[in-house]
Amino acid sequence: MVMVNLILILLLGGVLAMLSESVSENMPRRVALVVILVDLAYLLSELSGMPSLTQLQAPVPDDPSTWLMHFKAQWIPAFGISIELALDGISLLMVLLTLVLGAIAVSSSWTDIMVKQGFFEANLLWTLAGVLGVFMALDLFLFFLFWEVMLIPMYFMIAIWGHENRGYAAMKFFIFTQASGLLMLVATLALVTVNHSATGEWSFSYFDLLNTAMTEQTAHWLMLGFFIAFVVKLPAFPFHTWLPDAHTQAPTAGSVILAGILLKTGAYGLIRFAVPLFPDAAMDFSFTAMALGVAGVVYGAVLAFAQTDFKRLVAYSSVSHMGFVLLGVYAWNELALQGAVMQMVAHGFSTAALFMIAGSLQERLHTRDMREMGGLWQQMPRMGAVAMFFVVASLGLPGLGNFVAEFLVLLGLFQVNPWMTAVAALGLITGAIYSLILMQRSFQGEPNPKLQGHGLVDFAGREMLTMAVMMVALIGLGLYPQPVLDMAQPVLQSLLDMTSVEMMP
Amino acid sequence: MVDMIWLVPLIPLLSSILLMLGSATLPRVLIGLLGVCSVGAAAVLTLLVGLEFLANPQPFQLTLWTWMQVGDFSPGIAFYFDGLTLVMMSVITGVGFLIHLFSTEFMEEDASYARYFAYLNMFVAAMLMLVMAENLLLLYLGWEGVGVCSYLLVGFWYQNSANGQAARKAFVVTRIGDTAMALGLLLLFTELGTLDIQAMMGAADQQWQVGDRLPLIACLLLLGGAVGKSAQLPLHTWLPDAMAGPTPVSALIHAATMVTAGVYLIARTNGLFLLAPTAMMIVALVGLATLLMAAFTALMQSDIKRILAYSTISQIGYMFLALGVGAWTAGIFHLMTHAFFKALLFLGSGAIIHYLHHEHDIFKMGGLRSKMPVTFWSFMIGSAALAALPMTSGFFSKDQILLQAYMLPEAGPWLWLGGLLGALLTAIYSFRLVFVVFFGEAKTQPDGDTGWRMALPLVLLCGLAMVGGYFIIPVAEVFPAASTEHPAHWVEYVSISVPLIGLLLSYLIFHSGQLNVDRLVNSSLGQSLRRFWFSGWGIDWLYDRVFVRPYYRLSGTMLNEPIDAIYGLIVAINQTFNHWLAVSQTGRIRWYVASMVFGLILVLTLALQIPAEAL
Amino acid sequence: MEGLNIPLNHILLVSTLLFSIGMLGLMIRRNIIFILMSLEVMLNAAALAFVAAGAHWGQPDGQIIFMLILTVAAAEVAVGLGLVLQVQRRFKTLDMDSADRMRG
Amino acid sequence: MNSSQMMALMPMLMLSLTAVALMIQASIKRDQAVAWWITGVGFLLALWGAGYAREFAQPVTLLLVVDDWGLFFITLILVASLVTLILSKDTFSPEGERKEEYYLLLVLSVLGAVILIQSSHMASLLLGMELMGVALYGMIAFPEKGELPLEAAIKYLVLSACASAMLLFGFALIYAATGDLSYAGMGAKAAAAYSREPVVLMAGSAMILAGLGFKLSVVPFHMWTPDVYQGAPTPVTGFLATVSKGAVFVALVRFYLEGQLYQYNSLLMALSVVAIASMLVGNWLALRQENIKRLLAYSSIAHFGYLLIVLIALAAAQNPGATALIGQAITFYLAAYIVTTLAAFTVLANLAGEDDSKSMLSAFEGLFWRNPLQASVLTVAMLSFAGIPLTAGFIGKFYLITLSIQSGLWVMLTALVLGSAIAIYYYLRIIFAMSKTSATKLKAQSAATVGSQDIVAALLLLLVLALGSWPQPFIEFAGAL
Repeated sequence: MVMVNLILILLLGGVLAMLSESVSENMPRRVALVVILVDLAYLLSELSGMPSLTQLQAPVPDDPSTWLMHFKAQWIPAFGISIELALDGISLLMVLLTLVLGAIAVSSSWTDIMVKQGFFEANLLWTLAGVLGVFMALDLFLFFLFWEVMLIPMYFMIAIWGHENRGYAAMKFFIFTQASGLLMLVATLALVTVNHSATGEWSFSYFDLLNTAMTEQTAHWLMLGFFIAFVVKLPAFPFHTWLPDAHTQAPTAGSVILAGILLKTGAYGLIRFAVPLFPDAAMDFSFTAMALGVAGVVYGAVLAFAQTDFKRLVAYSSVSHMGFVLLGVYAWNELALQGAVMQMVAHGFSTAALFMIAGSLQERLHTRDMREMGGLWQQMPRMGAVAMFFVVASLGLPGLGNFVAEFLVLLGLFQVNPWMTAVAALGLITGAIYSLILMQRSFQGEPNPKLQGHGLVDFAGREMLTMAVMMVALIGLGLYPQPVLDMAQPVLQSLLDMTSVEMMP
Repeated sequence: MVDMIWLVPLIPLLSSILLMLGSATLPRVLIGLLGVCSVGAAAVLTLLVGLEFLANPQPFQLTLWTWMQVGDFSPGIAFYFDGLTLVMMSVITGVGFLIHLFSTEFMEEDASYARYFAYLNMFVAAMLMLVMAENLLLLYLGWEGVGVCSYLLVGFWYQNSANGQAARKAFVVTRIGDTAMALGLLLLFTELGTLDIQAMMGAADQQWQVGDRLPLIACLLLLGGAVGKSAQLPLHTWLPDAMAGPTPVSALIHAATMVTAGVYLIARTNGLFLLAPTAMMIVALVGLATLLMAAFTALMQSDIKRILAYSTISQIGYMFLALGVGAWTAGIFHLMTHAFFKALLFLGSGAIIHYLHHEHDIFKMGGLRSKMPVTFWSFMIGSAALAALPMTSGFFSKDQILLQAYMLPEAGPWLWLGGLLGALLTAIYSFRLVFVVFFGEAKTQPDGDTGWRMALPLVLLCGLAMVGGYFIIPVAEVFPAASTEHPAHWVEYVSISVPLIGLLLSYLIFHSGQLNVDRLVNSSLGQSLRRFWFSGWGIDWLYDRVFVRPYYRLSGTMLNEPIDAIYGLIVAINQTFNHWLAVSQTGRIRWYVASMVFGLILVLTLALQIPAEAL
Repeated sequence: MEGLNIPLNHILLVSTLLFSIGMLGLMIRRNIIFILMSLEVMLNAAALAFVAAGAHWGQPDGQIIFMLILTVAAAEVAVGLGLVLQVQRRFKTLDMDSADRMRG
Repeated sequence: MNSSQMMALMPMLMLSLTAVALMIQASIKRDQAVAWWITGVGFLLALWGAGYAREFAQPVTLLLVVDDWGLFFITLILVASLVTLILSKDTFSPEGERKEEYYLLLVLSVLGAVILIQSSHMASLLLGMELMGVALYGMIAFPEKGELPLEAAIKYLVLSACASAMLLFGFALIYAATGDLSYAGMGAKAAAAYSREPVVLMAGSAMILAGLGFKLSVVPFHMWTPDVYQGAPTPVTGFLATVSKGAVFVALVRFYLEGQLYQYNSLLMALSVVAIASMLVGNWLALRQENIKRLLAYSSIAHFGYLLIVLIALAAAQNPGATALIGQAITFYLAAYIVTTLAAFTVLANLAGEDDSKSMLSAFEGLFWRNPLQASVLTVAMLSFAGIPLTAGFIGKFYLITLSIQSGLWVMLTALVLGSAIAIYYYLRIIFAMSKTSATKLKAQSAATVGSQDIVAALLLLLVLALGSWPQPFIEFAGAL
């Protein structure tokens, strides 16, 4: 029930935020922030009653009772569909990330939403609710539902409050994810049908479907359905082209949520569903998947370098970073998987922060074009320093979270395929190139004469506080990632055990 | 006391953070104090720890916490302390302290005083992490940390995009090496199951035979990192450009400490390199090639800092040569002495630049001997040590390297000869600098000579550059024992005399003018050689054509997302269908009826596909 | 019915022919009156087929349906002619090709 | 015919009575409001009748069959007719006093639909369809102003009559082959007829499919759809899209099932081609359509293409479980489609009325800020059409996909997925237009009072959402039919 409440709080909070607009223009954002914090506090208070999180019991994938939390209620018994939510280490991590970044997202759009604030914050909260659902749903029908429904408020956020080219971007985003979602729906239903014809029972429960027996060919096709849906969201090369547009056009909070959280649903889906449901097929496919990952790493980095739009550059860097996640997942060993999970968390913070900086610049300069910037450090040293921090984080400076993630991925990948690792490592170099050019074009270099005397306002209290949270998080992840690793470890271990048992001849 | 070594990097780090947070509010005096004293405190701590260690030279390690644990992979935030560490720490904190002190005066008028010291302190902290790391991953942390600090400091005056360009070049070029090194780490962990340096070398010893393929690959990957950081061929191009940073930065990072990290890395993992003789030979050859290339180039430069930069590249080449021939101790010894005299030279040049209104061209200086006596003597001593004139610190270290190189079977004498040629060139270009800048007629007027905060470090470094050669570094336990054989005496005499010949030549050419080389220089061959050497053997040009521009072009042409074209095509196809179908909706009944008739025929045709057996 | 034993298929063929003629008329005629006439031909083709089939099976059903079709055709034409009046009044023409305001 | 059979025909009786009452009323005093009320009461009575008749479910003579399934659809179309009635009030009251014939036509058309739904014989099918159709011509052409309704009516009349002729001719051929006019009789004798006269039988079936396909507007019999949708008064369009199409589809299913047409591979092939063409062509046509009424016309083409999958799946259904699923699928999809379409046309009727320019996409810009309720209803309707979860349309699509998978109809499935993917674009365009903020300057509508239409819209909205988010009761209900 806790999990249902978590989602309900956000849903109702959204309604409340919308209504609160009638109280005052600025009310909705406060309401939204409070709602998210309440949700977070509620989750933490419920967790505090649990056995120490660092000694999580290894959840047996097909035995819900071993999970941290489990909730099941009948919904559409005719098809064996139930409201089944469950929480294990990885979902918990993702849920925490979602809530923290959600609060940050609210803060990031504190001042730049001018119209319909109530509806905006409502959409934001509903998106978060959908994402929480995705991370917790273990009924495949319910999962699909959340998967699709979270897009609608996100769509509105881009379409209504986005920048100049928002219509195109929102449409592209929605069509890409919906069309690929259709494939997942087909694959889900096919899987259920296979299970139905084998057992005579309809069931959408993850736990029932895990050990569905099917022919190699069937498994391959179904796996592909899931895979495509997830890598479109991830996004992986060559399905990434919606991302630069969506990220660039979304309002700051939208970009933060997109990059910080929504992309992770794709990675989560791969770890939770695409591989465990079809272990053999996934392993057969791993080379292709990893090749796509490597291609994404390099391709994203090369394209990021060419961009003149601040947000677009960051968006392409996401493509590059998420390539590492794909690599980590399909290397499918503990090191690489831990790396992938780390990357999900660390990238969430580093990219969210960069998008916030982009948003702040847009708010101040009314442009994202870096050719119009230059030498901003002079007028806004604090923002410059903060930007520098996140830039070096994103290029993988050891001591910060992203490094731990990328290194673990590479380490795990090396054991599987050294040559691919070598190519992926190019991402470290190309990553440095685009990251630094970002700093150079915006904050360093000759100050743009047009901006002189504009009275640009440096980061102040609220912004610095938000940034500080993320900085501390990244440093913590970089120097002592163990809590995160420990949370994910039992889950990953049991997934690995399960797939290795199944893969035995 | 030894348990406190974690404080050594922590103090500068904290100071750095404090400076960043308080950059806008702290008074300048406090900023300077904080910056200098933190390093000073680190130096004192190092001294205390060092004394204790010397009394009881037992290597020890200290684990603060486990960095991350994933399966068998559990690198710690852990320090390892032995003689080598001590030497490095002493150099870093000692020289670092002097340079910080120097900086308080050098940077006095800069608006971003606090930012400068914050970066500089952070650098010291990162460098300390590098040398104190117990495992390669932590070493990598320090390694990248110093890289970032170097980037920040080279591009310190960010308003000039040339500086930013230089800073990015420094970072990216070294990052190429770092990536190789990272791959080396992956290989080592995958094969040996640990990144703890000592344990790893032990495991390597057991698992691998001398001459195996895997240690060779691993060593070459590590070497990749080392040549990047230490500005050796082929990744040296960043260092001359990195002179864009403030001069004390060049002294600290690009002469005394960071650039020698590659030397440290190879020395630290000597157990691995010993398993791969081919790699050792490559190290030696890289060193030799670099030292000659850089020496020739230094001879042609006119920018005082570029001369010193190439000279640094060249000197590190010597260190690599030493490592390659197995003269571990000599290599590290040269590292230390080089830190002294090169820091001295850089700080001296800093003083000149500071008081000469940021003039860099040596041919616009001249006659500074009387105007800036402290600086002059610093340069005299520094150059003497650089040229390895007898009894200076450089003499002892370089001499050892050359002699041990000579002892190497087969290739030894050739390496020695190459090293000698380098020594000759070194003497020529270092005294060329002295003669041109300090003798002859005065072309510009300095604002005065150094204040005490500049003078004190110079004087102290002068002393170190003179007597550093008599230090005994406590690294006997770290490295395998060197052979005690000595080459024939004539070899030694030749080695000693070559720098003197160089000095003489330099005097004749650049001071007394008795040896006129104009004709030689102005001949067409001389001209093209000159240009070739001046450009650093055209390597920058080559890289620009082969890597930089193609990358720009590649990313430029892909700017508009080639992949999106595929999706664009899908959209276009759908639009085409839409268009033609919409056109078909003519609005006329007759046409609609025709469509129905067509449909009827279609349906009839399909429905009448009756299987033959039914007919 | 002796002596008048025409095979069913022949009548079906004739009615198919009639049907096709009606359809052809629909396709080539532009005047609404002729279009309605063509429709009538088509409906009657079907009616003919019913009658013939009824006769073939010896059932009254075919003829009943024939009656129904007559009624239906009458109703269609009645409404159709009503619309024709309107068409003439508002469009000032009976050419149906001119009624193409809606398209695309 | 005994009294129990009479009771079974209660909805029909009620509607007939209403028609009579309307005529009597017209002869006494012509009054639109009264006619409106009479019609409303008539529909309600018929609704009651539909419930009442459940207890007397049985075949009534050869012509009609009264069963739960049919009664459910009767209920559904009566609801749709009620909505149409409510929407018609505003549409036709400006037409002046003497317009109560419209209500008579409406009642007759509904009566036709009811007969159609319950038909089990060629004759009743013909009567039902013609009654419904001829009344519809009148309804379409009803407005006196403007040329579009007239044009639409004449087009519909000519083409519909042509389709009826095809249908009749098809039946004649089948009758010639089998000698029976009731569906069941045809089915029983078809096997023998097939071995004797396969060409005649198949040609007949194909022509029937073509004739019914016209009413369902599947490709290539679809061309009339956009013109009629656009030209007809909006409530009538809604009526046409829901009642007419729904009733015809039910009749098609009955005929198809009883006649056991699913046994013939060549027919299935024809159906498949038509279905695939409809899914793709319909969506392509809608892609860049600017007029929302036309857009909905095209989208309905695609939706009936989807629905045809069910008929094809029937051939592959091997066990009773699968057949039951197919029954549910038809019921659910059709119900979802009808409800969603009603919701969409309710909004259209409210906002666009009979002004053609107001049904252009551009007229809907910024609707969210001007009229949030109507915009929400339209949004949900579009999402439901697009098959987004939590809406009725999603469950419908869920059924179709499951069926395709179960029956191994991979080609159909591919077309379904492709079509749905294309469709997202144009449904989303409408939503995007409504969310445009640049149009917020437009004055908020002075609809301070909540009209009956708002209530209808809100109820339909809830229904769409309820069917989508809590489908279990309905699934059970549909399963029991």
